[in-house]
Parts: sequence; C-alpha cells; structure tokens
Amino acid sequence: MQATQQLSLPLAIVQGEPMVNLPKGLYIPPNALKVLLTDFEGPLDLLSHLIRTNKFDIRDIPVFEIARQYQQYIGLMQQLDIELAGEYLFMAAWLTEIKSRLLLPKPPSFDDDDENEDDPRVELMQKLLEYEAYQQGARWLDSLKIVGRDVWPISIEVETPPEVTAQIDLDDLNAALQNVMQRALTKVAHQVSEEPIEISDKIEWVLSQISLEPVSMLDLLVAQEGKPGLVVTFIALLELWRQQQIELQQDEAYADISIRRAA
Amino acid sequence: MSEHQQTLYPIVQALIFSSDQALSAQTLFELLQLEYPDIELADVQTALTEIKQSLAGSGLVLAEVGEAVRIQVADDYLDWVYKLYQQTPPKLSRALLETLAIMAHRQPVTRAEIEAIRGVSVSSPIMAQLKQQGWIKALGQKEVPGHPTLWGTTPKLLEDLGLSSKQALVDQLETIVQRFIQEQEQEQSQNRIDLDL
Amino acid sequence: MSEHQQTLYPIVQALIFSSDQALSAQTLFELLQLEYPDIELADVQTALTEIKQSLAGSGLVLAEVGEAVRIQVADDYLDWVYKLYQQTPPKLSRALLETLAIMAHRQPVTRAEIEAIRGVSVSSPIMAQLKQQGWIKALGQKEVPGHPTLWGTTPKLLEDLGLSSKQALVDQLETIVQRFIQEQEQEQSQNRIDLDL
Repeated sequence: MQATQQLSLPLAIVQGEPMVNLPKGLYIPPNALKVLLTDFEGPLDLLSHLIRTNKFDIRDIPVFEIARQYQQYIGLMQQLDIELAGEYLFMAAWLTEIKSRLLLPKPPSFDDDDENEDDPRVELMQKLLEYEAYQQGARWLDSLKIVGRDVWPISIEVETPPEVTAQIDLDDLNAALQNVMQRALTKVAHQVSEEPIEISDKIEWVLSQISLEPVSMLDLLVAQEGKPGLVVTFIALLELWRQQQIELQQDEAYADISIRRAA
Repeated sequence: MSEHQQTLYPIVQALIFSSDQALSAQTLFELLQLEYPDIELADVQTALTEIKQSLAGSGLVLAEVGEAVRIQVADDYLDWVYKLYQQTPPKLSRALLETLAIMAHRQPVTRAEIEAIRGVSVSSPIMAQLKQQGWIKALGQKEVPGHPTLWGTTPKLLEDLGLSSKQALVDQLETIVQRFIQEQEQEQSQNRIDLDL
Repeated sequence: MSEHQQTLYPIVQALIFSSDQALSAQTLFELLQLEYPDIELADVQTALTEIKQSLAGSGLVLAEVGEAVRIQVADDYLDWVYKLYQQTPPKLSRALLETLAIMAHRQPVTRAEIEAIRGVSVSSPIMAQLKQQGWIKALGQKEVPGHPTLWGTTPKLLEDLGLSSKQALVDQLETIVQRFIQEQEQEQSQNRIDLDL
C-alpha cells in the first residue's frame, strides 16, 4: 500500500537547509521527491506523517517544531510547482494561530480539569486522531479480497427468458461506457473491421427493394460487395422463397431470374 | 495426464469459464505461448478435450461455436436457471451493457461499428437478448455494401431506465464521454509537466 | 454418490455457475424443493461439498461469501484472466479507500462531511470511480441549505468485498475506528496519571 511508501520517506531530505535550497544538496532527484510530495492525501496526512516520523506524541504535539517542518514542506512543494490545494495553506494558518495562542499568557485557572479546554492543540489532535482512525479503516478495506481486483467470479451467461426483465439502471450503462473508453485507451489502435454481409440484413434489404412487379436478380446485386455479396444475396433469395415471401421465375436455363413479392 | 497437460488444464479451464465470448483454440494457444513458448496447438486441443470429458454429467457443457468453444449450461438444466432468474432477475453481463451503451450513445449504429469501438466482436446471443428484452430495434439500413442494419434504442429501454426521452439518454451518455476525455487531457498535461522536470 | 445426490449435483452446479451473485444453501434448497419436496438442506450442503472437492486443481474454486457460495477463478490463475481481457487489475488509491471507509461508516453522508474528516477535498475522479464500480449511490438530499447529496454504499460493494451485510461493514469499521481512538485516548489518560504522580 502507498502508506508504507509514505512512511519510508527519509526525514533527512526534508530537514535542514539542503531541502530549502533546491536542488543543491539533494541526493534524490527532484522528480522522485515530487512523487513523494504529491503522494500526501492532504494536510492531515502530511501532519500525521511528520508526527510519526519524528516519533512525536500526538497527545502532546510540539507545535513550534511541527509548524516549522510543515512550512518547509509547503515551501518545497511551492518550489517544485506542485499545485497546492488551499487546504494546505489553511492548515499552515491554523498552525500559526495555535502557535500564537500558546505564546499568550494563560488566564489563571483553578481547575486542573480545564487544562484540555484551554489547550489550542486539542481540536487539531482530535482531527488527526479521527483521520488516522479512518486510515486504519481504509487499510482494512485494502486488505480484503475485492472482486474485480483480487477476485474474478464465474457467471456463465444464460439468455434471460422472455417473461423475465433483467435489472438495468443508468449507472450501469454509464459505467459500461467508461469501461469501453478506458479499454480503447490502452489499445494502440482500433482494428476497424469490414462490415460483414449478414444474411438477415440482406433479407430485409431485398424485401425493401421488391414489389409485385418483377425485378431482375442482377438489379439486386451490389457490385462493391463482390462474390461474398453475390452468395449472400442468393442465399437470402432462397430463404425468402422457402418462406414463400417471394416468387422466382426463370424462363429458360441460364436466363435472367426475375423476382417479385409473393401475392 | 502429462506434466505439461497438468499445467495447461487449469489455465485453459479458468480462461474459458471466465471469458464472456467463445474462445478458439488458436486464441488460447497464442495467449499460452506468452508464458510457455514450447507448447503446441495440439496441447491446447488436448486440454479442451479433457475439459469436455470432465464436464460429463455436471450440468455444464463445452459447446463448439464454429472454431471456438464456450461453456454453457446443459439444455436439461436451463429450466432450473430460469426458475432462479424468476426469483432474482439477473444482472446484465458486462459485454451486454457495453454493447447497449455504445448503441444508445451512437445510434443509429451498425454491429461492425460497435465491434470497432469495443475492440471485440458482438456475439449473436447478446443481440438476441437485447432484442428479446425489447431494448433495441432496427432503425433502417446503412447505405454501404452489405446494407448492414442500423440499430437504435426503444421507448421500452427509456421506460426501464426511467428517462423521459431518447435525447435525455444520449445527452447523459455524452456527458460521461466528455468528462472522461477532459480527465484524460488533464492527466496528459500533468504528465507533460512531469517530463519537463 | 446416492441417487439423490446424482440428481442434485448437476442442478446445483448449473445454478451456482450461472448465477451472477453468490447463492446461499438456503436459496438453493428452496428452489430445489419446488421439484423435490423430500430433499433436505443437508443434501444441498453435501452437493456443495462435492462440487468444492471436484474443483480441486481445476483453475476454479468454490468460495464462501458470508452464508453464500460462488464460483471464482483460483487466485493463481487470475493473471491469466487479466491477460485475456488485456487489462491490469484496477488500482484502488489511498484517497479512494479513505473516502470509501468514511462513506461506508458514516452513511448517509455528504461530500462536505467527508472532506471535513479528510481535511482535503474529495476529487471528482474519485467519486466517478466509486460510482463506476457501482459501490456508492445517492441516498437522498440533506435537509440543509443547498440540499447536498447524501451518499451511501450499495449491495454490489458488499458483494465485491465479500461481506454478508451492510451492518457487517458498518460494524467492522466502527470497531476499527473506535478501537484506534480509544487506544490513543487510554494512552492519554495513562500519561496524565503518570504526570500526576
């Protein structure tokens, strides 16, 4: 999972001056660093990463140090032209606010239990905890055997009987269209197949061309279709004749065959 | 069974059971060659024969469709599947949904045009099922050699989807296509930035 | 195999191979009773056990999903199926899994509520992918200004994750989230006691 990748980001790269003066002093290429930086799923993810890699106590966050490191990351991202979501800047502002509130003298308190409510870090801690809890949830989902990724169920297609209407909804159609487009992307080029000459198509077309007036079979042949077209036309005529939809007439051997709709 | 056959048998079985269309021995052979360069077409045919035999009395059969094979429910047991479908109507297969989606978006459209977009052939059972459900109909014929049938969607499909008009369906699918294209372009320009570094 | 079993085996096999969702022994039993009033649930279970055994080494397995069973490609042969379809298994990004975890646990939930927990916006491609997988759906609209859409999970998600019910999914996430937060808080009160000493 990506999380492990994220945790393996070496801290030395991002601490101290070398990080600020890009690219001098960096021992990983900016491209790789960029990948690591864009890997963060937002400011909470970045903060949580900083706390874990520094082995800080989430219940007692050293805000000054964390804010400093956070600012360095943001600076690095800006240098690398990574489009910074507004949320990152909002978090930076929040950290600054917490810092300044910690610097203010505390009003006298007579109740030790109020300690937490006065601590401006509590809300941040709760947000971090909740987010990290859902990261655990995401890891659990990832650990499951998921159909389409780890599992391929077998379902032999059986034609739906006429009395049953299959379930369909628009989301299914949308998803299917996206699948087609996705697959088309991964293919180098489309194989454009020639239109096959279907007997059923030919039968319908022949029916549309004939009337009670006889027409010559030659008139029903389409030159561009070549021999396959001729064969299919002939089979279509035989089929229509068998169904008694047309009448065929030939005056003598090898003469033209005329066709008309059966009366 | 030779050692070779023991290797091929489960692979071929997994492939023909999971394929949504009939597979030819040649197709299977070409796929298997990627990993096993020294196999022969005859090995694949032997595996298919073995699978066919092993299915005797199992409720399933290996059916031959021209040069290709497909797993089907044996005729004697189709009624049982229908009974099941009456209890829980089946979902539509991926192949069927893709065919219907392209047809709805591009209508009027020929079968070969759909195949060109999907990259795989549209099987006759799929067309039959779409017609049987009353979702598609012939709209006419394309004025090209072969006069292929032009297909489109029916009012029943709109009704089953809960849509008011054919235009609403086409527009909805067009939105999906446009969004997809936009996302691809964004990704590509993103990639270009990566390369500049 | 008893005569009874010989009759049931191919029927059960045809049913579980052609069903597009996992089937429970109970469902199969009720269906079979229509024709064979004197069978017992145990007979169905015996047939399932036999099918399971007969699939050994075949490239396919009978898998249990909660109370139900389905046939699927054996893990070792999954790569071959992806090769056949010229696909790679879809990647589920961390962002997608986090969004899904929050949505599943908090449902019905708005996008803004998810964003508040993740501290970052939920991108449209992620919502699109979740919808494309058929894993989430709109459950309605929240009665606040703007009427934002409330999202929740679908039965398809449960089936794709191999879970028996929505409750099982919500409960499991509740356990994970609560355990994590409690552990951290216990450490906290532990620390305070340490400080008091």
